[in-house]
Amino acid sequence: MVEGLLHPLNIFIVGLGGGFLIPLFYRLGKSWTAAAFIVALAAMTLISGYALFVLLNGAAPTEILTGGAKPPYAINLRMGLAESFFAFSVNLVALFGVAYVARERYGTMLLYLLLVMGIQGMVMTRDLFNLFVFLEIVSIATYGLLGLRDAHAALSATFKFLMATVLASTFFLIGTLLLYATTGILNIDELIAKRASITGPIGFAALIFLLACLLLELKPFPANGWGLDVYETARSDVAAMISGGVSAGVFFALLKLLPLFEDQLELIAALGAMTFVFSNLIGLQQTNAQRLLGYSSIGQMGLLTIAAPLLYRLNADNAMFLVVGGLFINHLFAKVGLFWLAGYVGKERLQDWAVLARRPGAILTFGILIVAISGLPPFPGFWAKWQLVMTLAVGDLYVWIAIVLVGSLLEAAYMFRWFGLALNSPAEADGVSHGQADLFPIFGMALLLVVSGYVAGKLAGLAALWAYMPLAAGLVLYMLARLPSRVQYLIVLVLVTVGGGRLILELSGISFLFAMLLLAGGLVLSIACLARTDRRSGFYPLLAVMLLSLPALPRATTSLEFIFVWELITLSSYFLILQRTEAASHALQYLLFSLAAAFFLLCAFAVLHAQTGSVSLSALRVAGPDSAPVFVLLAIGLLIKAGAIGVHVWLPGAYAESDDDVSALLSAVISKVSIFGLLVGTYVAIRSDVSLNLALVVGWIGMLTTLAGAMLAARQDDLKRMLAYSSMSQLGYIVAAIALMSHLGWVTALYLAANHLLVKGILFLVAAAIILRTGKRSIVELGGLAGVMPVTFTAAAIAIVAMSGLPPLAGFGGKWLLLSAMMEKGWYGPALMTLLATFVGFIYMARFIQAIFLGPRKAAHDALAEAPISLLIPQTLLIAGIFLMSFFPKLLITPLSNAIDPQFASTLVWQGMSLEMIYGYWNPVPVMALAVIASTILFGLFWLLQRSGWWSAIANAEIGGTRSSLYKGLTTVFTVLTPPWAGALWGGLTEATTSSAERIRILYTGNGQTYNLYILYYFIALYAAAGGVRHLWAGVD
Amino acid sequence: MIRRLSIVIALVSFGLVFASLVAGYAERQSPRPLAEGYIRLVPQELGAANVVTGILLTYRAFDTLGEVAVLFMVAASVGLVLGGERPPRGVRSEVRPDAARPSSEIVQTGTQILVPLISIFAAYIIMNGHLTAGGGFQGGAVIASGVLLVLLAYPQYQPDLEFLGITESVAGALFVLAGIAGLIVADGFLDNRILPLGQFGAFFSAGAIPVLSALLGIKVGCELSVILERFRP
Amino acid sequence: MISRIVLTTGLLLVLIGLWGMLTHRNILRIIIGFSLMGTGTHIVIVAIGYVANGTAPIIDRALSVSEATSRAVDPVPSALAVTAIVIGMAVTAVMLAYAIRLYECRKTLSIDAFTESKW
Amino acid sequence: MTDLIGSVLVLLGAIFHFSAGLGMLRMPDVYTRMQAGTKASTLGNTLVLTGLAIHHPGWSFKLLIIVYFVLMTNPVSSHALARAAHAIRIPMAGDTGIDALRDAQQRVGNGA
Repeated sequence: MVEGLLHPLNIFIVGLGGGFLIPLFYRLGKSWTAAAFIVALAAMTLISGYALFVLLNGAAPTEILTGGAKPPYAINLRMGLAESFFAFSVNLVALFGVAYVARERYGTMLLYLLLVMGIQGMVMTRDLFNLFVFLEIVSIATYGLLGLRDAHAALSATFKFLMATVLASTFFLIGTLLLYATTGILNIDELIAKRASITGPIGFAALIFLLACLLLELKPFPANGWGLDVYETARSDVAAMISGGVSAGVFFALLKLLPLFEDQLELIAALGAMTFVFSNLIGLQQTNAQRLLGYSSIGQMGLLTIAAPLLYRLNADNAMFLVVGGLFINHLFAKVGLFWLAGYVGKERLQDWAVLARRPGAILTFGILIVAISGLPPFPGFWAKWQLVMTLAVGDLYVWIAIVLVGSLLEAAYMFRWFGLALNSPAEADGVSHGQADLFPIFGMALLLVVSGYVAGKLAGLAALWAYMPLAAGLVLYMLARLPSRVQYLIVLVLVTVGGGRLILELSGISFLFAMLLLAGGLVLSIACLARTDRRSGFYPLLAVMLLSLPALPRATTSLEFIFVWELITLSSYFLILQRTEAASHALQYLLFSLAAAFFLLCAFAVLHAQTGSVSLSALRVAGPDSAPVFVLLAIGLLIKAGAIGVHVWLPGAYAESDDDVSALLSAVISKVSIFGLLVGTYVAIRSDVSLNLALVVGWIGMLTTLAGAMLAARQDDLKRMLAYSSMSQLGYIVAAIALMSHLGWVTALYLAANHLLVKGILFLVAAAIILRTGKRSIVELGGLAGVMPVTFTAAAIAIVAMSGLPPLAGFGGKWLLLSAMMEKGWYGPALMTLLATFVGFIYMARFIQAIFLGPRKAAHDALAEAPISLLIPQTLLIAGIFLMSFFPKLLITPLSNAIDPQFASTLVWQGMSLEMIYGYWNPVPVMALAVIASTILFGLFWLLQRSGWWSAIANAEIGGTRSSLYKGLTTVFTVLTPPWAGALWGGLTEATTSSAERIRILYTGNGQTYNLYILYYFIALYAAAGGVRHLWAGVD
Repeated sequence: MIRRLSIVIALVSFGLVFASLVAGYAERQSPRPLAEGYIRLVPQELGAANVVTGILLTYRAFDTLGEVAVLFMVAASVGLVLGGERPPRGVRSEVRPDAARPSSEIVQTGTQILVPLISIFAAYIIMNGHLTAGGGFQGGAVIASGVLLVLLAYPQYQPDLEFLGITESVAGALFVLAGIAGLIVADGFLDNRILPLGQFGAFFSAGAIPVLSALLGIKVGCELSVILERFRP
Repeated sequence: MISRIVLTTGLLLVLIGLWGMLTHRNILRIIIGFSLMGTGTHIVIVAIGYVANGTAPIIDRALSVSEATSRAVDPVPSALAVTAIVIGMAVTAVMLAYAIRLYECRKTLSIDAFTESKW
Repeated sequence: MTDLIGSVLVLLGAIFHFSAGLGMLRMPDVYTRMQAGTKASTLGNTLVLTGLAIHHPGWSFKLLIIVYFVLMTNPVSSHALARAAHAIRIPMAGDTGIDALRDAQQRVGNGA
């Protein structure tokens, strides 16, 4: 009985019967109509859901026969796994969409119901002509629903849409007929079975006509202006159904017919690629929300059109479900949610979306949808793209990988730009146009994305729950967002300590050390956020996610886990930067470079996967000598993330413009993530000579970065920018140290990394304190703060000494190690650069201390208080760390050395030079004692001078004297030496991208006839590209 | 000019493709196997003399149901599009008085003569669909032409939209019900053998096909009439 | 031969419809172009169904059951034609409805007046 | 013999149809084209159908009905069309002398 009631055929009985009866229910009353409508939709959802459930449990696909006869005489339909999946997800979305439709006139409900049924018909039918009928049902329902918007532009757009789709469906009809003329078959299964008999000019033309229609219905570039116009002007829920539902039906039809097009698979993928890249490119230039979503929709369909034929050609049946299914539901849920959100907000221009800024719930949902649509974790699109890239790599289809990733990057660019705009300037908040109730379906979509993301993750192979720990912590914090911020921070602390502790306990070696470093550093620096007492909506959940994903990165054992956590770190830090709305453009830059970096890593892992057949990170250690491409890709990605010279343009903005406590975290802790990546990734270089040579290149890049960073820092007047460039400079040392590819180099790298974490943490907190107390960021406006903020000054001084590489503090040890390691490898050039950079470093560091803390104090700053305790505590802890490292270097060096030992002992790069030997030259304790005595004396002198009032005279003399002109001269040199080529390059690239987008946009003239002409040419191009010209000549003969 | 030229080039290209089709087409000397099967099966299994109707109302009845849905949706769509924010009907005749211009005597008289004829013809077409050329769609269209004539001859005439709507809905629902009956009584959804096949070639034969034809005819007639009515200014 | 002539006619009609649809600026004429294209397609359907020396696939005095399989034309395209015609009519009706609305908005039927959304 | 008569009638009908087509192309305005189309094609249809009836006497009754139908519909529809054209003031050819319908309407208008 249950079986009978839930038979898939009943979808159509319910749909059609319900549709026909709705006018009758209308006579009974409006609420009856709505009730019947909802019951019918719910029934369809239930039936398809049950089918999916049964099929997932291993049942055979259900054949639906009609007319009391078997195919090919009668029309048959099929409910298989893929069908039920598509049907169920579309139904689910439609059911949520009821919220917007059930209040309309009954005609709307009727069309909506039949539309949903028609989509499922397209999905399930196995008869070509029946497919045409369902296509028309869907089209006509769409035409009717589009009439809901009365605006003039909407009517015009609908007419263009009509013209185009009628032409396309005529193609389908002609194709079907010609296919019947050649084969005498309409049943799809039989057609596929007899694929070989579809030959000759008629058979060929038939296939091309069919293909052209299906592609055109997916709105391919450039024959898609009509689709965009409708996306732009239609009522948002209707646009949502077109984007999610109708496209789903058409795409499934294409998927179903793919075996027929086996000679055109590459062509289909190429057309999809064109659509994917170009629509995302033009999307960059959009200012209208719905049109932007239109471009994105079309792009997503393009992506699906790339994926499906390529995977089909590769016979990757296992990957097919995850990739196509994942990309599809990701697009469906996210895009439908975004369209609904557009309806809820009711603002056309992207700038006006700032009205959302004060609605945390809506913003969270918006964020989830944006992240999902960009194909980032933890949503299905991410897993699907990962699987897609891996599968394509196995098939050696690297160009396609590049296309997919470039398009994804473009899409992320405009999506996140939009998100930034929504957070921006909530000055005039004249409210959204709809009530809160309209938000619930959108929440539903976000929830579905989360659930489906988890399932897809399992399918992709990420079964480990620990990877979700950061997100779970974020969720807990989000639910507790009403608590006072200090309580929230306490919870963060507890969660991160407990969770991070659990993550760390399972680690050993370098991973353990790094996880420890990242976790401890993150925790200590996060204390600084207590200095802020205002309400920071979303801050603590994000903080929890970030702090927990830091130690999770070393925990990753597969490339999938690695990328997953990597993206979590990227996203959480992006959103943290975005906490300061003024930083939106810098945050976007940060995100895009980080994503590009992640894509390079993804490519590297894909190549590795293709070479070794493994997704385990340990494959990096055993990769063979031909792994040079892996190394190059990894190096590029990680250097981007580390802010190496040339790709450093994101760094100053992100570090300097974010909130002060976030800056500290970014610069001190998150930057180490790329260092860890380099340590993990450079294993592959060990086994091939090419890669070792490439490592030298990386080393040079590192040193150039150091030098350039130092020079740029010396030129800055902005406190935080100076520190940001200083970070860049310091990271350069570390990169160079890793690139040494020797035991000593790596010990140095880790040592430097730890040192930099401590030092830069202190300095950014010092900057935070100064900005907090003075409100100034330019060091020119500061001065003499040592008197009013002595503790801060002391901390800054210690940090500067430790960073500059002066004895006695840890920096000196680091430099010593680095120079030794370079000499050991014979890298004399880089060693020279190290010295030079150290000298330049002295200049900006001296300037930092001198200009801020020494010199005359501005009158306004006389009454300043010391930094708040919440900033001083982390500084003190970090100073303790510095002293620990300085006095007992072996405490750190020994475990470092031991952790690294096994890697190099087997690789023969280790040349037997004992660390003790090198390190033995320098015994820190006496040097330290001397230094302490000296500095005590100096400090005493300084104190006496200040007391006696002579100080200001000396300081004034200093400012006006030689030091200043020396500085000026040097900065002139630095300016010459660091021409803004990188900025010009990236600016030029951006400019070129946007201007080409602007130029391509001219295709869309807005004229319906022109669009139809494009469609004709699209067909002609398809025909010619598929090799139809030979048939033409055959015809002439 | 460029535009013209590009249109010409596009059409010439299409012409070439079409020419290749014509050149490649060979006239069938005998029906295709599928067609042959239908020609054998329809009289034998369904008891319908008109093979096309047999196909339409049983083997491909799912398509037919889809078409009915299409027409039904067109009525609703046109209603949505034209019924939007425009002034209600009563008001409009004042705004545009010429819309209600009476038709001439010739048209009215012609209508009086023709409408009965058209109706009878429609009924004939519908009810003989299983025997000769004809069927529900064709008959429904003829009914609608009669309605169109009435609308032309008597511009003031208001068809009872509510009645048409209800009839249409009921006919559609009955069609689906007949399909379900096929599922229960006969071999599957939309199987026409829920009624006895009767004597081949007789008026009451071919199972439920005449009934389905009638339902279709009524439904299509109503739908087209509603669409026509919606198009009236 | 016959089917080739019919096929040519149908395809020509499709071309004429396309020409009309692309060159005329008046929306009503464009719709007529679409209708012509549709009609051309229906004629193509008929052409494809034709079997040499065939007659209508209706079993009556003129066509006995036994000779039907050899003398009748293909009934499938005829069945498809019915559906295609109904769908074509449906689409035309919707197009006309939109044409009326467009005319009400702008008091013109020129397609050049309806290019609001672009880029 | 009957075959011959029938064929001649069909041919005659075809000639009238041809002239109808010619008239549609050559006539100067809507009204004259309309009348050419209607008159010639009505007669042409009738002739063709009569010719067919002579060919196939068994079809006579059905053909008669069709003739009746053509005679009823063709003139009525073209009348309605022409009136509609007149009502929306589609201009007549330049050398048209008399517009009886307008005159009649004016008379009615003046009288009232």
